[in-house]
Amino acid sequence: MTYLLKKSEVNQTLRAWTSKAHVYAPQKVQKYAQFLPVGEDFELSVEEPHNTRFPPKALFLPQSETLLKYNPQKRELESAKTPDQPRIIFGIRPCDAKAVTLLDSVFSSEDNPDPFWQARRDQSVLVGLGCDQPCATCFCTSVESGPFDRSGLDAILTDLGDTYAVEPLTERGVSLFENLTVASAETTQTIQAIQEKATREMPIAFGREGLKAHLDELFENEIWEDFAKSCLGCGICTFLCPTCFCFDIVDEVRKSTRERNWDTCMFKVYSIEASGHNPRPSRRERTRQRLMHKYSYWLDHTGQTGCTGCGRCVRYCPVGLDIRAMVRKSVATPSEVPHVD
Amino acid sequence: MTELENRILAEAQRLLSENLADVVIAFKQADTPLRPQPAFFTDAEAVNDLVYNGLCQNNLANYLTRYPREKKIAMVVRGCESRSVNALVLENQHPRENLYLIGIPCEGIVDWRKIVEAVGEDVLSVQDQADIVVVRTPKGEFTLDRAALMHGSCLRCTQKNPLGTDVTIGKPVAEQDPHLLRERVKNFEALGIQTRYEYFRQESERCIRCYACREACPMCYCEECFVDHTGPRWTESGVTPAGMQGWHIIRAFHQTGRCTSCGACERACPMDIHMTYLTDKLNTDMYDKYQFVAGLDAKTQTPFAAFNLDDKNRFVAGGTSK
Amino acid sequence: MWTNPVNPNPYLPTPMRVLHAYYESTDRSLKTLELAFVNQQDRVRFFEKFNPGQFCQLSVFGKGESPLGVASAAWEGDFVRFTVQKMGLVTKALHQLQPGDSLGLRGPLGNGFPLADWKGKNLVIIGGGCAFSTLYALTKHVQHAQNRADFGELIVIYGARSSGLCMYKHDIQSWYQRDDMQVHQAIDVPEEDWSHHVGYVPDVVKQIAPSPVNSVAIVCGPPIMTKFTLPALVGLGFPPETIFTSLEKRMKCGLGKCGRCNIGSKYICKDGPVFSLAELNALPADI
Amino acid sequence: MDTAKKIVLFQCQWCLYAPEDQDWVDHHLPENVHLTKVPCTGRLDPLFILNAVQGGADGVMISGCVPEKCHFKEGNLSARRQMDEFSDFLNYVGYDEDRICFTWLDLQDRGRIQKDVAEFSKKVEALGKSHSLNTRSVLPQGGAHD
Repeated sequence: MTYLLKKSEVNQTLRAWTSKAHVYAPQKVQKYAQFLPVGEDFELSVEEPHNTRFPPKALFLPQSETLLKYNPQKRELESAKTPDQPRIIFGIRPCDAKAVTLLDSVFSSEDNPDPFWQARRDQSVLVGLGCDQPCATCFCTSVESGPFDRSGLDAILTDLGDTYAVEPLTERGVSLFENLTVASAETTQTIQAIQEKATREMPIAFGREGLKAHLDELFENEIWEDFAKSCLGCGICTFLCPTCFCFDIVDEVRKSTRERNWDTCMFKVYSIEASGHNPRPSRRERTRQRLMHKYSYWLDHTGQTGCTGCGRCVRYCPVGLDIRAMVRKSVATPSEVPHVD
Repeated sequence: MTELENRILAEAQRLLSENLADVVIAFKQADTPLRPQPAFFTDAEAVNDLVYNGLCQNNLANYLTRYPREKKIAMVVRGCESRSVNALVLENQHPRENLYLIGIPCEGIVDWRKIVEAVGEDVLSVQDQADIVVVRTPKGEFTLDRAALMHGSCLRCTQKNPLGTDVTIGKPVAEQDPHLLRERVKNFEALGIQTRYEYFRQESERCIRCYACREACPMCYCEECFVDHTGPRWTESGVTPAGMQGWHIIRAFHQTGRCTSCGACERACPMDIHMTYLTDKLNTDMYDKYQFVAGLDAKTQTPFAAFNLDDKNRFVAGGTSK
Repeated sequence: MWTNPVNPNPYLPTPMRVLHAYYESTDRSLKTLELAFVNQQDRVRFFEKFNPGQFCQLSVFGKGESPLGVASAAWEGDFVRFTVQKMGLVTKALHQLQPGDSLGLRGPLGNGFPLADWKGKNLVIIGGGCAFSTLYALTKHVQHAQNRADFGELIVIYGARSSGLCMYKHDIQSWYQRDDMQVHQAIDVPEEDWSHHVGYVPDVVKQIAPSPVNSVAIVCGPPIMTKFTLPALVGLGFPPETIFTSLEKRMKCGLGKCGRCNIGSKYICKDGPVFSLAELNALPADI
Repeated sequence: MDTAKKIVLFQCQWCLYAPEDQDWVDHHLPENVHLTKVPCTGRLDPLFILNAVQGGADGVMISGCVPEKCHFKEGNLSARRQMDEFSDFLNYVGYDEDRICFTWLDLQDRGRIQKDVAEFSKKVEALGKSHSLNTRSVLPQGGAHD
């Protein structure tokens, strides 16, 4: 069933939800949009044809998070509380929602689930907003996703001008959108046409056929040197990435807490060992690690590419390094398969 | 290819083919239209990729410290870059005799964010012409006024013409009023201490600690940055107010007498954090107190490397400041 | 509105207390800590999962955590032994601990040695430096009367830079009296009163030339030693599937989440730290 | 106690010539003054000052030797340049520079440290609690130490 939600009523709907859950929606910070809690006074910012600059993975894996506290009175460590508030995340783009499902394979793994991630996941309803006008830096269709990918979403919206078409996808999604007008069969067809057109018209950035095997063979190739030459070694691409999940654990003595902070394989200190040995001593190895992790190692773990094509790393790289072009150049580089002895 | 690009290209080819340089650091067109990429040409044949336009936003001097001292490096430098090179040579990062500077009088860097603000994020191509910038987007073509697109640092630039180059390509451009930097600082100081703190708090709050500002800065070449030091840990590592404010204060302060106001830090920042207003203050102070401007030559020591018995003295009885 | 079952926090260390703390080397760079569990249920949980070759994250609050291989076998008692080399912030703090002091432990982590697969095989245990600690745990495990019959011959080759850096001296000295095993100790340069081998471990291995027939070789040591010992074993005829080594990497979570110890599709903390040479050969050279 | 303004005193270990002055600083400082001894003012890193300020110091006092009497010859002179600029800079981002006080002590300044601390305390008292840059929670009583 598809429903219709007038854009003029969106704010009111979000505000009404705040009585039963924390509601997050993209709002303007300076000149960009970021997911922020919806309060009395807020302005929705979904006008740009793409996602927020700061990735919504932070709603599930905050950049800094307390894992445990040291209780000086009892002289022992106590676990930090897992969040227990229901949440509704409105306006998340399909690439970011899909990224969350990819991260589930890391943080909701059966052997060792992460309680903080798990608690946030279990209590969040994701209302996605499909992309009828994907941007030039987007490439979701090239990585097994699409502008209307439903992965991880409880409902998906399609922009119809002054109205959103609402397609609830799960029970939780259904429960959010009650008492709405049902879309006519004709409208439903229009919606489908919009979705198909957006998907169809997105150019394919690179072919994935045999990509993993090819990349694995290129491990020692000099292309990495080439990519790394201009790379600054900053953390923009990985911190803005919706699927990058590496973190560091540090003790904050003054706060008596042990915290985890996002970390990135692009930093030299990330992999340096106590002995001083660094398995990834230069930008060459670090750039390779980032790309290989996404396009090769993830496939071994989940069978899926660890990239959802959101394009943030492309848009914000200060030296214009484009991961799509990196993949394309890799594909164009013949691999000299090393002899196995 | 513009005439300027042709002349740079010819010079680069000459340097490589005559073995006068091991590498020529310049720009090439990147895969995204808004940001040409730093390029490292080692082969006269490959130089055809070279581009030069207002969108070349990186400070190429940043790459100098990646090469061993004996490498002969040729580099395209604008005013601020030539100052950075001087500052690096002064700090013994590369011998001047192993450098060949191809100077280009700079018309100012076009801030890609301002283009995005004007036409939206989807940009297909950009053409930087004398006074206008023509941007092609899926929505159509836009002609923008170049002056309105200049990056903030360039608006306050005091050194558009490169210094101490081996060759200069292009006509010298008129320098601007050198007091623009001071004016900005004085205006900010006039705001009152509460307002100043509030501004600083809001700016640093957006920091995601990606350290792009550090990595983009030619003067941030320390083997180990103070934020990465573990024994002792100097700042909180997380995105906490203490960590973020501490980072921005100390990062800027470490540039005292070294910063050449190129603005590369600000252009690299993914969260649009204003940072040059901090270094501008330090630069202004260095000039006002010690008549020092970083990078004008490769000989004059920075103020912090020296001292004088007649320095301003606030160490007085009873703790009276100033 | 929606409720969730709260999982236990896997980042929370279990409280431990130092039973014994003593220097292992004459230069005081190596210190052995024997730790007891504060809570009985933690002890039970630990030994249910423990297997030689596994490691733990020891934590000193305010300093952080450090991954260390377990140096004791389960039968030795209700304690866990670690030998700590003073390197960074955490290990320095660990060195300062005195009997009675408290600290935290997370573990056992990682896969440990595939003992079940090694049943009936001869074991060639080759260690160097402080990395010998997990091999010590393995040797202790095999030596126990209940386990000894599960394996064939037992050869231990242990090298250290100098006699002062040899660990577990008294115990290893007593191994020479055992008739169910062979011990070979080596130091890098000659010393007075040293009656065992002199030379680097790979050379000693070549000299001893253990037979690859129905054998597995287990190598743990500094990277440079491992690098030359593995080909030496291959040269002696050991197939890559029968050579095992334990990898070290910078680790944080120990649970395969923080991403740090990633090599190719493996996480050293979760899929390792013990790998066969055959497995290593399949991994990218990112070590 | 809560209302007393927190002052961090960085003292060059050579600047107090009279043993009774050093004894006073070591044992009889007012409770709201926290002492950190440094081998020379030249050892002061801006990070020391910043950590004090972030930790909630309402005032920072630096006491050192007068020019040409530095134990390490010139440490105090290079410190003067750096610290002067750093306090200007802190003022620029929003920490009142009146909260940073420098005092240079000479051989004949017997007993002056007490007076200076008292005067500065009074001044900080008048300025009130400092909120800017105070971002680091203070150590809980009995909490873990570095």
